[in-house]
Amino acid sequence: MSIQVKFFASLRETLGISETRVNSVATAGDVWDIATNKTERPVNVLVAVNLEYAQFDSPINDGDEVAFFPPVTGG
Amino acid sequence: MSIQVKFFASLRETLGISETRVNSVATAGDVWDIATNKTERPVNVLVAVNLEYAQFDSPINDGDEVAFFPPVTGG
Amino acid sequence: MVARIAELVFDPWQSITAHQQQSNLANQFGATATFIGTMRDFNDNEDVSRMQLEHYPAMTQHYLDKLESEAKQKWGLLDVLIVHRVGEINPADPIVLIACWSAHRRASLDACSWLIEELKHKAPFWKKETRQDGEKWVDTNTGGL
Amino acid sequence: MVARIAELVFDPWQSITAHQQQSNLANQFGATATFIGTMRDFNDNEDVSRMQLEHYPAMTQHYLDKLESEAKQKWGLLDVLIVHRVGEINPADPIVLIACWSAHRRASLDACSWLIEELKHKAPFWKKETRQDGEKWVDTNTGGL
Repeated sequence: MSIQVKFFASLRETLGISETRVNSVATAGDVWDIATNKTERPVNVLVAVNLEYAQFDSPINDGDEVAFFPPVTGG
Repeated sequence: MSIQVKFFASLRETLGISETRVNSVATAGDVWDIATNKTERPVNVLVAVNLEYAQFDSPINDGDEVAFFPPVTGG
Repeated sequence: MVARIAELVFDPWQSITAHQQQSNLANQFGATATFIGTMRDFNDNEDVSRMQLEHYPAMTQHYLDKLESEAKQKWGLLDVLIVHRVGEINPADPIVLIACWSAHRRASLDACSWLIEELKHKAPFWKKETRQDGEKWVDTNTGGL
Repeated sequence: MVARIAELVFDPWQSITAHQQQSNLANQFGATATFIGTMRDFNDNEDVSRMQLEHYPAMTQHYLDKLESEAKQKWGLLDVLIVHRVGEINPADPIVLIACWSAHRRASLDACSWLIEELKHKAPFWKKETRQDGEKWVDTNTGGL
């Protein structure tokens, strides 16, 4: 098992990554660091773990889906 | 000229009057007294003069239209 | 801006569609809020089989027009539509339709909410329900429910 | 209770009509409140000729379902419908539809207002506008406007 990572919207375009996988890590912040090769995190980036909003220090388990995206602008 | 008087809904039914006319009077309360032959006024009766809510002591002029009705229940 | 008394049953969604097509406001409005009041077949735990809706025609039209103008000005609405039934009404029939169009969402939502409260408290309509034990005038509108 | 992502343009009034016909709630609901968000051809005083709406499909569906359940429980709604567009959107196209059915008016009105705010702040959708000077991601939703 590994961790599924997704990026959306302007973040997906800026980083040039839509989806990737990383191996076991401790937190959502670690996922960001590995998946983006330690790109500095824009201040307004949001993170979701398994489809729920989470924090960058939220613990991550194998098999989790972690997504990073800018503030939402739907509706 | 005289004053046009209208009654609506339960008040129209109770009094048995839909429309009538009265001659010159001073106030909306006077219109009630003459048009209803001094029937006691139910506490919740509303009055409108020329299509606007008014008071029982509102002055009445010749040619006015005065209406009496119970609390409204539309919508 | 239209305020209309309907003597016969109307379809609220068709009325809105038709009004919107005539209004020439496409591309301008970003928000539409609507409220539809519909007749239920019970009230105060009693079955209601039918309803008569009486009104004071000249004052009704005057008040609906006035409420529309006030709402339009207060919230900067682009358009407003009000339709209100009178006459004999059956369960599931729409009684009142309010629709507000605005540039942004809060204006249409707040105006729509304000309009239905004002209409319920000021427009001269009266409901008489037909229940099992006979006909009964509705005493008063529920406060803000 | 339905929350649906629409890949293609939809008619909000037809969607509501169709949903209401299937729902078997006639005679029970006394109130329907709806909100429709529509694309305008300008934003921040700039002409906008087109919009791309991206989303995070699994999370979007999860959030819309969750918001519907919360609203239904909190206000005792009889039914809720949410439709949200994704993909390429043109001026005058509907973006979002929220409809709430309840016994009495305040429940549907308050739930509808709450749902559009929650959706705007939580559901993972992102707008990219095509303007004269190119494409631009919308930074942030207007706070409660």
